[in-house]
Amino acid sequence: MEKKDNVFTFGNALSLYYKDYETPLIINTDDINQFKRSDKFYVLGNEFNAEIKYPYFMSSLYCIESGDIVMVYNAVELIQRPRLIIKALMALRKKYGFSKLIYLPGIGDPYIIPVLVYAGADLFDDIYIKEESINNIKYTMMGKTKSSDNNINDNLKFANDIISLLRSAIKTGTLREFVEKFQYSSRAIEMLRIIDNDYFSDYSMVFPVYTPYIKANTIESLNRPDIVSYRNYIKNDYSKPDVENLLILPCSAKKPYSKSKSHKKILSRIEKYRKYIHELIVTSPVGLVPRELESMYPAAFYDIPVIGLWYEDEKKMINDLLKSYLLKNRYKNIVAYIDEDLNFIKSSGNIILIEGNILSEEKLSELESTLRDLTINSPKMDHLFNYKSMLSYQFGTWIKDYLDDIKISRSYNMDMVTRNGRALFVFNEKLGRFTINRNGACIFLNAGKKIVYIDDFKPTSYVFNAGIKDATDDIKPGDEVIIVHNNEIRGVGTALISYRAMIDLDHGAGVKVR
Amino acid sequence: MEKKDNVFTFGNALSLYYKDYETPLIINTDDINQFKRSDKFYVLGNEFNAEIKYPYFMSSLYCIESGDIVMVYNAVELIQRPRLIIKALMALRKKYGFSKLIYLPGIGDPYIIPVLVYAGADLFDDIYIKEESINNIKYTMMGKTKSSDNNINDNLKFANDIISLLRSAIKTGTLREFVEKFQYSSRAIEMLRIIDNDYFSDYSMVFPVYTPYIKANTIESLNRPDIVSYRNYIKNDYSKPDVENLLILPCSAKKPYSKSKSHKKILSRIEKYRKYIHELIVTSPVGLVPRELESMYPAAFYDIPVIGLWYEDEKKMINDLLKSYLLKNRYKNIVAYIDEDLNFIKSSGNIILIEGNILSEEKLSELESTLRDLTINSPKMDHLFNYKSMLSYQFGTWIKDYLDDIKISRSYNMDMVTRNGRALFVFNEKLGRFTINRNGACIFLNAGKKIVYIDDFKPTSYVFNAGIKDATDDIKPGDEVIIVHNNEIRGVGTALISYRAMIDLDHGAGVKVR
Amino acid sequence: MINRDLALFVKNLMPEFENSKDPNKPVSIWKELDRLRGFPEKTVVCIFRTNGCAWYKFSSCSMCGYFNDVSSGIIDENLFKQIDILKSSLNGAKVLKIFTSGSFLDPREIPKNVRDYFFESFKDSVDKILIESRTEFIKQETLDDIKRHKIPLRIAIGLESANDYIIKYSVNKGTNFNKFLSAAKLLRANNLELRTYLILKPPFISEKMAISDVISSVRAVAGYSNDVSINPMNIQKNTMVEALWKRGLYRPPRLFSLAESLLKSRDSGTEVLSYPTGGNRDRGVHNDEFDGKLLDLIVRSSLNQDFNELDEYYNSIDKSKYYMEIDLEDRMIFQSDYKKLVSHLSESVMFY
Amino acid sequence: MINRDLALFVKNLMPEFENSKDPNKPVSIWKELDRLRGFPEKTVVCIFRTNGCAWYKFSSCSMCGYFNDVSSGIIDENLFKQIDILKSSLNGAKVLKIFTSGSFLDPREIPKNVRDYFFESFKDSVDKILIESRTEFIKQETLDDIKRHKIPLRIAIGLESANDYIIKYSVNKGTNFNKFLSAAKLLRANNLELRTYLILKPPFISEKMAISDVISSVRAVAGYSNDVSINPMNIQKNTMVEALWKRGLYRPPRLFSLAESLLKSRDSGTEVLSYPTGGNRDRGVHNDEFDGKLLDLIVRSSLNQDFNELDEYYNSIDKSKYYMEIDLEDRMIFQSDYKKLVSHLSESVMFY
Repeated sequence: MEKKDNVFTFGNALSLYYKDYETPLIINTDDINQFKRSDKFYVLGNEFNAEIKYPYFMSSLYCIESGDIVMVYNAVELIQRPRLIIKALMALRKKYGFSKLIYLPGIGDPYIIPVLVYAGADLFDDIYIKEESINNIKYTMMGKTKSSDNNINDNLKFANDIISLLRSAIKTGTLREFVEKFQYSSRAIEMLRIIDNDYFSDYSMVFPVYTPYIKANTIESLNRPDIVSYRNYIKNDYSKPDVENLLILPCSAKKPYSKSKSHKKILSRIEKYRKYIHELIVTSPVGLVPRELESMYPAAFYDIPVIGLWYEDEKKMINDLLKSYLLKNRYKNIVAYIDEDLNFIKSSGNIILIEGNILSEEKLSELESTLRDLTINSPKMDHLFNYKSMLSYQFGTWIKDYLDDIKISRSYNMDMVTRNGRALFVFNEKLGRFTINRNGACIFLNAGKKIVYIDDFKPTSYVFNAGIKDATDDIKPGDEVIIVHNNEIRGVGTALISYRAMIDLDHGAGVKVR
Repeated sequence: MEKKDNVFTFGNALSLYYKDYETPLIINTDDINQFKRSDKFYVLGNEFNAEIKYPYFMSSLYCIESGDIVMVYNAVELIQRPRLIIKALMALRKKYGFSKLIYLPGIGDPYIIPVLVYAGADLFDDIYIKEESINNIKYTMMGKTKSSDNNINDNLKFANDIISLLRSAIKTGTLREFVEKFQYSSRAIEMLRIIDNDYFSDYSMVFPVYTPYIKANTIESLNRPDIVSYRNYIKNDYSKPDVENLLILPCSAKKPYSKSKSHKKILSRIEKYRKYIHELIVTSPVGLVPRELESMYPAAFYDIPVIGLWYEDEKKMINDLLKSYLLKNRYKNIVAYIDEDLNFIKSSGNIILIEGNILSEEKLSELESTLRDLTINSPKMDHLFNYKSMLSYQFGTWIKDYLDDIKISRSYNMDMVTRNGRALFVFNEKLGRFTINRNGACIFLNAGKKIVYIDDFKPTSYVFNAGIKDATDDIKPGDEVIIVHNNEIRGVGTALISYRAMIDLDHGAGVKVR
Repeated sequence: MINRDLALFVKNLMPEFENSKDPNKPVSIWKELDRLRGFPEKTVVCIFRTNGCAWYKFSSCSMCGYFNDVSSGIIDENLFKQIDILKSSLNGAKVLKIFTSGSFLDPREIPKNVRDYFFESFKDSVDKILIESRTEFIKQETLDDIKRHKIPLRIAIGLESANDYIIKYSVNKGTNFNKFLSAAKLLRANNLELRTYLILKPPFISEKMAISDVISSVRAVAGYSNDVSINPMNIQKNTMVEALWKRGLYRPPRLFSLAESLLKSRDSGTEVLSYPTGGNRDRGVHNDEFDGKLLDLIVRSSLNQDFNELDEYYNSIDKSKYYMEIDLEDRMIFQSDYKKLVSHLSESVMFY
Repeated sequence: MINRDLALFVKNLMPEFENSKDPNKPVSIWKELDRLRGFPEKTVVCIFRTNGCAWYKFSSCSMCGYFNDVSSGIIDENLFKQIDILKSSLNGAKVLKIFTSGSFLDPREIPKNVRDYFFESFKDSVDKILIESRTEFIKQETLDDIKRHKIPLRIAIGLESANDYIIKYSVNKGTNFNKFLSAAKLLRANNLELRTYLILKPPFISEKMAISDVISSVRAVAGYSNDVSINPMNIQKNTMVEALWKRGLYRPPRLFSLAESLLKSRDSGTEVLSYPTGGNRDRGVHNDEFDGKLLDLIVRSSLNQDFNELDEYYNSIDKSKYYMEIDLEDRMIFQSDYKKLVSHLSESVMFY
């Protein structure tokens, strides 16, 4: 792909190279000013009328559009009440999708830009930065400071460095990380919390299905859309296997958990009982991880500072989730084998608690003998359960109806789901997800899921957005999709952007074809 | 003060200009290497033996000292377990105070340096940075990234920028803010949490008594030593006035609360009952603020992102504190006049709850009539209570025994505590603290509190550490102190550094004289 | 001529009147300097309490708060008494300025018999009177009627701006430049003097644009006006401008801008003056930093019609930051007290 | 000569022996190439299971894991059977290398009658034998005794380093360079050949220092040795080095360092060789990136005593990063697998 065809999204954020500029962008208003007339002005080539604009509090209006751009002209008013500006941004992205660039004039504070980009803003300008600079404010990695002179060039560089980091973050899928850790402004944090709390359902529709990593360093990590979506799945849609026993275990720093020293030690002790037992790992921020989902995203992709203390918010999240889980998924016996710091879970159900040093010989034999007793005459787990559960998680519970006669096989170090000797899905450990094999595509065509409809051509390495006619609204960036023309499967691949972006944009690639 | 005499502390962190170098510092190891011999090497002029050093896990040893420096030679081993390195740093600061510079070789990760400085490390080196640089790692404000070349100069600049920001942060009293918001490394966060949780009592001994501001953006802010100290005071030492009624109110963004629109509106409605009522503001992260402490630090100096939702940790902190408070401070009637988001406090005591829109006419009249009924025949508050309470908070409850016959007067817009027409204390609103007037100094001399003992000279603008013989161990940076020679009061002033630093250091200023 | 939404919004901000004030006393009477006869002299100013401006019935100007001084149910008897009080307060002054929170020539505010009583009361003791009126009340028959009294008159019209777009979308004056022109010509035809009021920095336009508007407005009216008074915005209670200002969406003009406007207008061919209300205060014309001397020089040069000292002082100040700031503000399509909003937002960021 | 703390630490890591292995069989027997007679040839190697090295009673060398191959309660009968098995495994080989996880010449490991049986068993079929011994068992009376059998012998001594400080504080060998020198001289006086083992990168010293130590050690022993074997560290079970390595506190030397050591020692006046154990694997000598060719060339040049091809290949590689890294590591007074610890720490930081 040449540079011109670069389009990346992360949630509502858009990074694109277009008409010789790249977004997000801080517009140099000298360029606007230069061609300004009394009645008109131009933003990146788009003509706007220079009319009097009334405030939102008088008119409940906030934007004008022209060409590629929709300008929130009174952004400086709206942002004084964070809920208003977020409401405007979410509404504009919902209305225009990715077909317009959203311009927020006059509020280009480099410490606040990241969350605004996350919320959907594409264009800023240098007015705010210049205003602060002529008042001798200097931007640094520790926040703002007062200096003895005008730091306009340094400050513009600082802001543009942030912008280019944001572009990278959108491309590399780490934008959420950046926004979460960029804790310089209380206003910015308020906005992030508002997005997470008030716009979860909208935002989770466009949030990537996987990101390179989750560094759950801040309390805001608990509310990441991908993690909340995961927990919602566990809470509302997950179904346990047909076994009677549940073993609750603590998490480990190493992922997947079963590769960790502690899990290895425990599992080797209880190896012979495992087929009668369902295992569930208790952790934060993802909450609960049924063993079979441990290699998937997000369970295998997060990292959290651990000092043996839990925050109350983590405890509540885990307890609430565990209670819902146990209410929906009934076991005859529940054993929790945990360190003492986790014993706050004991009230979540009728749990046999074995707490203490989980690596001590004493506790290990207590666990062993407990499980030995519980698993006598206990039913075994269906050997296909794990894969069915994983597929349901990734694609939705609807897929269970399409999984008759599947088999599991392993080749080239990869797990495959096959039918009649043909691979339907291949599990990619690096991504923590299945890829759809060409043979599996018909499942999706029949179910009407994860479909990108294209013009009449043969997709090769990429499907460009210009060739996309439509897409089902269950497609998020990173999703596996099938490529269809007139009810005919033309390929399989990975969505690079959300369904809305595929439909709205007319350049850049939408699907990486496999 | 000339540059040579600059000494600043913030908690365990030290910024000093000394022998032509300034700390914290990243040592250029080319300089060490250049003069290295097979048996000896020199660090900033201090000679060390180049002997074989065994790991901590074999020897339980970790440092060697020479001249000005104590070197944690196996820092790279210790930091793999954050508790170990923090233990070492806290132990070394406790043992050596500020008389030695602590050197952590080989772990100069610029994203981790801030918390290590906060923990007491003074010296780092460039080895780690060079090692990462030759592996093409590049440092940015968004974390590390892989680039196509060796970024050694950029990376050293990045690290040295962090160092100079740290120096500023120590000088300006904003180090805690910086460390708290620098959330790039989960290891760094673990270390901060360990310091807060395991070393509170040590660390709070050296933490400044006021800082320019508290931006409580992260959950770690809940555990700032100054805020925990404040809450401990409220929990353990605070005593209510002799009135029967308590009114609980929500906080406001504007500080002090009584200057906010919402408090102004409420207070003007209940003006005539206020003398029969004690007011208590519920908030986070400071927990509870009795009205009379609202202008003091930290109550008037914090700011927190607010979206109308409380974190569980905040709720628990507030409820626990309120319960303790009400157990110790008994009121006949407790009214809580709050927005609905605060109604989680209702279980903390026998509370008359008036909840809803606190600015609505309906609720205001409900409050008014409730208070009218409760305050009939109720005792009035002692008009000196507020000042006695403020003085107790700042200096300790011991001071109550020394406050007979005081009066309050106001002149030049400042509140003064006087006796026999002479000012003992003047309240400084900008700092949220009292200053000790010369006439008030004898109180401290008699009580043996907040005393800096100096050699025989007349202090003028600064008392330099070289002239300080001793200091009482209740002196933290920012504290009001009296300056004494041989039981004779020589002046009053503000401690610039902690008592330990005053005693240990033999250059730089220790007290700003008034 | 009217922007209905804007007009309605402004109207809604006007409070219900309370009749607590004494209808028999003028709102206030004071003395100040003016130069209605070509030289600075003591001038008595009186605001009569009337039933209010005709335009209030529909709306109000975006910056006008004079409706706060109005009572309902004022009858002729009350006005006679107010005139008597004014008469007894003259103390030998020879020049009068009369404000009515509306139009003196509006017969619904000042009925003809009151007007007659007024002129008769002062024709012997007073040499010059300034009265105010909206253009629609400047009719030949009214002029004929008042000329009968043979008192030298100057009639003040609040044009505010010669730009109809600004009058409609910013000031909400409910009139236009052509109407002003007709009225001005009629006055001239009747040998009556005209003072034209212009507003410096009406809402929703940038300060830079406001300066240029006021300068071009001076030029547009100079030929018809005996003098032009540039009135920098002063924020009055219950006005739309106050509502904006309270939300950080309006900043009164800087003293620099007023000085700039005066200095650039002084060669317009007529007298240009400014006696700012609330100068150097938050609600009035003020720089970011207090400048008593500049305000003083503005008033003095207006009175003396000698702008040299003002010019000299103004040029001696480093105004580079001022120019940059009004230029930055001008780049915004949406106007606000930008500096204040920037600092509100910026306060949320760590600062050391 | 001994650092008691270090010795005790190493001792504590040694496991309690379990007698589960068959005492009648050698630990293992295999064939490899060596050049004990001045040219590369097939050589049979045998490790006898014995009661173990005398030094194990007190401690062990920091890198030695041969105690894992030891049984307690081995009696002469067992050793006779092991010798018989070896004999039946020769398949015509003419050269033998015998390891005992200790000292062949230690009579508590290999009693005199076993030793006699051993030599008698092979004197007709074998032309050259290499045995190993600590210096303290190299005594004139023992040498007299073995010379009786008239088999050409090369005796291998693990000196490890000519630097007593390293021997004591790093290797924990329980001996010193002087004892080595006496033993070497005694061998020469008895016309017995000597192979000297040097360790490349014992623990606690930097790789750079290790290279320079091994090079200067080669020079120190060259005059007394028929050949010098540079043994790059190979991490064996239950050793102190393994304990370090598992914690990221030790990294085996890089292949570059071994090549560098060989190339810089080849002109020392004696044969210098290296047949690395575990080469190119985590526990053995390896570069950050796999380099099969370099390892192969090291072995081949050792066997052929022709280092030209190795030299050429080595010089063709860009080693600037290697030099920088070992230089950086050398700046640390405390040694570790620095790169690994850096990356552990660095992993905690956001990466994009």
